[in-house]
Amino acid sequence: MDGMLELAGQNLISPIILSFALGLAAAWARSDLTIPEAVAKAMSIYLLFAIGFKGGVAVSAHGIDTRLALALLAGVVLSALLPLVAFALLRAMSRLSVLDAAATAAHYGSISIVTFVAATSVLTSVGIAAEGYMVAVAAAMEAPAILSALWLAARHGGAAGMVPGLWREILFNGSIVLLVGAFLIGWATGEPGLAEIDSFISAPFKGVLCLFLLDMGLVAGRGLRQSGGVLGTGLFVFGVLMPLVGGAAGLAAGFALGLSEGGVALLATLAASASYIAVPAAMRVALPEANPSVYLTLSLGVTFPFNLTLGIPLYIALAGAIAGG
Amino acid sequence: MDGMLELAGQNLISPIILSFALGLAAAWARSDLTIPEAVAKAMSIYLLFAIGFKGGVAVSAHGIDTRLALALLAGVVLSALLPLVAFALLRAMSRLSVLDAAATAAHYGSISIVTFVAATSVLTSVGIAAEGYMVAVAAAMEAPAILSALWLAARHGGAAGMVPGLWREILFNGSIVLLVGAFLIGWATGEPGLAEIDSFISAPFKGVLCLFLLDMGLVAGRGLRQSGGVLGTGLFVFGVLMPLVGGAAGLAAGFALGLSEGGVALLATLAASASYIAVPAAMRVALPEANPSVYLTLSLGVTFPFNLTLGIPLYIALAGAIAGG
Amino acid sequence: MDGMLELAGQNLISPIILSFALGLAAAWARSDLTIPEAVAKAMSIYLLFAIGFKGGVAVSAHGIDTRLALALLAGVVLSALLPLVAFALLRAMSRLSVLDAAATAAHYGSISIVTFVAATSVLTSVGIAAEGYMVAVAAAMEAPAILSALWLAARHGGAAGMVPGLWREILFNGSIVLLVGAFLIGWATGEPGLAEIDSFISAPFKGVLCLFLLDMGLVAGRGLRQSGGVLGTGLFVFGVLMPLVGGAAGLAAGFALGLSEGGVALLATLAASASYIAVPAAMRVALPEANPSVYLTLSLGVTFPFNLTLGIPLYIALAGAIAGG
Amino acid sequence: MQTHQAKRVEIIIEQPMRGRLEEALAASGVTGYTVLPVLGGSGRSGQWSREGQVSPAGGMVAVICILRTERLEGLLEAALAVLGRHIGVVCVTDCAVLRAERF
Amino acid sequence: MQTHQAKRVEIIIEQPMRGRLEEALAASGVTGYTVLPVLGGSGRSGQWSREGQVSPAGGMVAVICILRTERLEGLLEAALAVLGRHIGVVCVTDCAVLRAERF
Amino acid sequence: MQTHQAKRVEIIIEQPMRGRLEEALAASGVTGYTVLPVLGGSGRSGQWSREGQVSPAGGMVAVICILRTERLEGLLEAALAVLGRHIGVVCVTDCAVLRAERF
Ligand SMILES: Nc1ncnc2c1ncn2[C@@H]1O[C@H](COP(=O)(O)O)[C@@H](O)[C@H]1O
Ligand SMILES: Nc1ncnc2c1ncn2[C@@H]1O[C@H](COP(=O)(O)O)[C@@H](O)[C@H]1O
Ligand SMILES: Nc1ncnc2c1ncn2[C@@H]1O[C@H](COP(=O)(O)O)[C@@H](O)[C@H]1O
Ligand code: NA
Ligand code: NA
Ligand code: NA
Repeated sequence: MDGMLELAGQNLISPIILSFALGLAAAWARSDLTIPEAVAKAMSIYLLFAIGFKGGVAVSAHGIDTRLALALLAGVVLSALLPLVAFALLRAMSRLSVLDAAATAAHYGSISIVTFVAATSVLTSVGIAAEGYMVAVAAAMEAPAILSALWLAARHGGAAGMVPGLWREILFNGSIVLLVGAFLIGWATGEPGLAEIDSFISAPFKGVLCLFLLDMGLVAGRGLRQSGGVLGTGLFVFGVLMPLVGGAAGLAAGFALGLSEGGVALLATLAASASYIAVPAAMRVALPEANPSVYLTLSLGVTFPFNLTLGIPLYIALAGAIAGG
Repeated sequence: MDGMLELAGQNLISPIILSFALGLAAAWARSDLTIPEAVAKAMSIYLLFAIGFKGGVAVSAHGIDTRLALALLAGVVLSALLPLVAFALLRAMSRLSVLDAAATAAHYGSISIVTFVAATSVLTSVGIAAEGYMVAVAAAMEAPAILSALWLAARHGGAAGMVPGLWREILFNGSIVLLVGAFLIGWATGEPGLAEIDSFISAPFKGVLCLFLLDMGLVAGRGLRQSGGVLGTGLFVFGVLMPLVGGAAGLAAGFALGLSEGGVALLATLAASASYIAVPAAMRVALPEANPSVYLTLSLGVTFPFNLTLGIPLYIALAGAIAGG
Repeated sequence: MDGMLELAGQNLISPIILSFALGLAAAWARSDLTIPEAVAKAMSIYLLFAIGFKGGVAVSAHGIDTRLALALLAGVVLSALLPLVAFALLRAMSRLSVLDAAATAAHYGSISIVTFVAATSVLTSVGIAAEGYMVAVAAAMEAPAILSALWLAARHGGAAGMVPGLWREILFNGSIVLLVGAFLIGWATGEPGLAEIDSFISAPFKGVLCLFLLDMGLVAGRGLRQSGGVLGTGLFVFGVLMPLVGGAAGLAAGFALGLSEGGVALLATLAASASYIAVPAAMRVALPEANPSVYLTLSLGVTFPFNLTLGIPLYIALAGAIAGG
Repeated sequence: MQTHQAKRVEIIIEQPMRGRLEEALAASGVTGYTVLPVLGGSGRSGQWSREGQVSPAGGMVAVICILRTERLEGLLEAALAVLGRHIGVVCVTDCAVLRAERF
Repeated sequence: MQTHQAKRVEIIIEQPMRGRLEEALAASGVTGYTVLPVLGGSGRSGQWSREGQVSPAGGMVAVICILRTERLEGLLEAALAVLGRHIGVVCVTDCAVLRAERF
Repeated sequence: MQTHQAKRVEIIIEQPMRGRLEEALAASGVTGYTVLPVLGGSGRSGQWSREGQVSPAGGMVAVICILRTERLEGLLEAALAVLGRHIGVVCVTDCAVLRAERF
């Protein structure tokens, strides 16, 4: 636990966290600081490409071990089951309608790739290695949660069934395609490929992450301000409790699979994180009556900062305790 | 030829080509992956600036040899004459109207700077040097083809003459100005200038090229899907045949001029490549009735991928055979 | 003076200045070369973040000396008083109305961060160190000039008083928040923080500055063309004279405070520079009848190029003469 | 100058629904439409802005369709079928067009 | 298809004044509006373009507000109070809307 | 509130023709216009989108011009002269403006 406190402390004064805090503070002070939409998208494309590529190169270097398929399966199962837990908690802890609860639950089963990236970056800086294929697990965890949430909504009489065309949209959404594509390119080209573009995808990586987190702080801060009233105490507590539940499930699954210390920490992070890009878009199509400010504020304004600051060091410390040397 | 096959094979699994393939695949799967217009433009500005600057620095280092003027002249002549060949082939091989054939021919006389950049990057990675002033030749080859095509259109009764103001637009179009301007800056500042900004224009170059090619794959793939019907077999064959014709002309001219192995390969690449930025815009102004989906699909969807994958290694191998040590 | 001439000469053929010249030339030739708005903003965000961060790291390394508070105070006083001088000169030298003169005066009291960045970059390349907290001084100098100008306008019966909400807008405008925020982050994380993101904020810095200056050349050149008639000789002379006045005041203040040679040069540069981002926006809100093409053309089209080419080497040479070893 | 009466329909719709609307418009037989970007806005579901956003959720686009009056009914039905329970606005204006053969 | 008469107001206003206009609109009781980006334009104060610009000064946005006719007067007063001495354009068109309960 | 009858003209034109249209508008004596970006669209010449595009070809812009009724004819002639054989749409709507002295 000492290590964890130190890691958390170190983490809190890293440029990455402080950039996010700057964004929050600027939004809170109603500064007109903004990052153009095209630039935010460019940074997200860069991060997805780089993290996917590096994962693929790692796989090409170390080979895939037999756990890849199991890890993918575990990711899919976590993504599909966590919404059920989230839904039950939400119905118990808040007065959200069935639709709002189902839509929110989908976010918590799915994942936030930038949380994953931040965890990777902390692992790298403390020198803990992880399986390269965890980015493939991340991609596999994006979609199943959506299906569970739609099932929940339908079961509780909340909404019509599946919207035509939605499946293709979810499976081939931009971030999955880019992440998986870059992973495959990294795998195919291996170390020689990495050598060609390393100075693009490695050297500026953390700096881009800083500016991206600045942007996320701005967006989260504005969201919190504009829809401050939307979250009662129950929801707020859920936003901190649910990542702990998900993180515990991820830890257990990673440990059961025999992943490395880093791999366990990453699976916990994925399970603990909540989507704020792909799932919101899917919910606008499939459950349009669900209130977006509930799930966006919760995911981006509460759970994301929690994971970024306290969650990640905690998952890493716990992974070390249960799976570490 | 063995060397060529190896080079082609190596080329095919480079991150650059695979990024383009990822873009094509994503478009084909109707993924919503997109690169914002502003970001695509930023990458193109970066690539033009970097390639122009590096060419200028090379000239400042090695001096201009007497062949510079001849190479520029050869470029202009190739650009002006290749549209006549292309037009004749198009009229023979397809049922394109005079206007469509003339507009398409303009693209094949002119050049694609990203094809040039990709060839440069392959040359660098196999360690073959080329004349720095080839970027100036590239710039000189952008415009003459347009004049030839307008003359073809007018001669065959297809269109009114020159549109007022078009010449200034073509000669001072953004990519020419940026390429030539960066070339002159590189020339003026030389190695010390390069030292100041090398970590900006060299280190990330290949990585940016990957993302730019991802974007081109997306755009080309969407173009192919949306106007799939437009290309019959004849046009498709033309899209592969014409670069070979142009490439052969470029090889011959480069050899006759006594360019270096790399220079011959680059001149062949330029002659083989087809414009997809400057010429389409000029054609919309001057020959508005010509169907843009014909020339864009052909240039970006057929000829560009052909050059990128097979053409460039072929031109390099042939340049080595005729001009190599 | 010899050293100054050499520095000025060297400066004039640096990629940075030549990029600006390329932008001017492209605009003058009515090229369609443009940098998308989102990309220009991204580069400005990058430069502010990098310069702020590096300043903060420098402070964390060398400690704050007792002069920090005095330097901030001097900056505020310069920013507040220089508009009075500028206003008097403008009324004497041109036929600007009270409102136009007051609005223009505000720009000259405030600062241009890119001029500051360019000066920093010249200092670095000639190996002269400066106080890291000068970026904080830069931030402190943005706003006071606006208050003085509004006071001038009100005093001369030109306009209604303060617009509600304007103060918050000025104090928390995006560039101040980002510059100060990055400064604080750099201060808090120090050298270890810098090590994490150095390859992002240092290596590509000068190259980004080149492209940003290319953009500024384009914007300035278009501004000069579109409102060429607006500046008579009197205004033009003011645009060159006022930076010399401001620069002299900055030199004197810096010397009186006992700043280092580099610090004196930077304070002179700040005092000599004229805002073209934050102040124009504030003037559109507070003094809407003032003609923006006057102050923008003057600040961006005359004073900025003057400072970039001749002013900065001059201020550095003079700082060396009065404060140098 | 020869002009012809026509209708201008403006549909403000959520970005994730844009593709579905475009398909429905094509199916309803309109000959053309144009999509404009939107920076932000406000409505009963709150205020929003695209600044810094990565997700298509929480963004809208404006689709403008100029068409012959006799095609209006078909378009409105198609639009309403897509809008369904979704947020969004449909607004129809009388207008006159040049080059009526294009519509 | 059931449509209702309404008004479409388009306000082209300087970007630095956008926040003030949005506040005034909200205060005047309109239920919604949409903000479109503007690339450039021309007027008595000259020609301008957003290309390459960093400062919000010298940029404009177009705010579109569709509302019931009885609310028009209030909105116009609010808009005019913000526009004041500032440059900008206000243009009102008759229109018909679907789903009138949303306005 | 005092309003005045005017015309709102919306011209959707290819980006490479934008400069020529702006010059023609200025020459025809209009006092102002505003250019909006366009994301994509569809017409007889197919579907298009600006996403990821570098070339100005295959892009359009929307030019909005609000003007006094008596100037309409001049503007339409100028616009048509530029449009010529080019693709594009011209649509005219009646409107009312505030601050009529500005037009
Ligand atoms: N009356 C209106 N006029 C213009 N745009 C509107 C209007 N009402 C809603 N919108 C747009 O539609 C979005 C969703 O509206 P709502 O369903 O009311 O939340 C808003 O954020 C606006 O962008
Ligand atoms: N008649 C008009 N039609 C459309 N937009 C206009 C008109 N007049 C002015 N504008 C817009 O408002 C801005 C300022 O106009 P002005 O106050 O005349 O300089 C112009 O640059 C245009 O973007
Ligand atoms: N009826 C229409 N309504 C709105 N925009 C249109 C219409 N027809 C064409 N356009 C726009 O003009 C472009 C060219 O149209 P077209 O000449 O029919 O191919 C289209 O891609 C649309 O952006
Ligand atoms: Na999760
Ligand atoms: Na060619
Ligand atoms: Na100053």
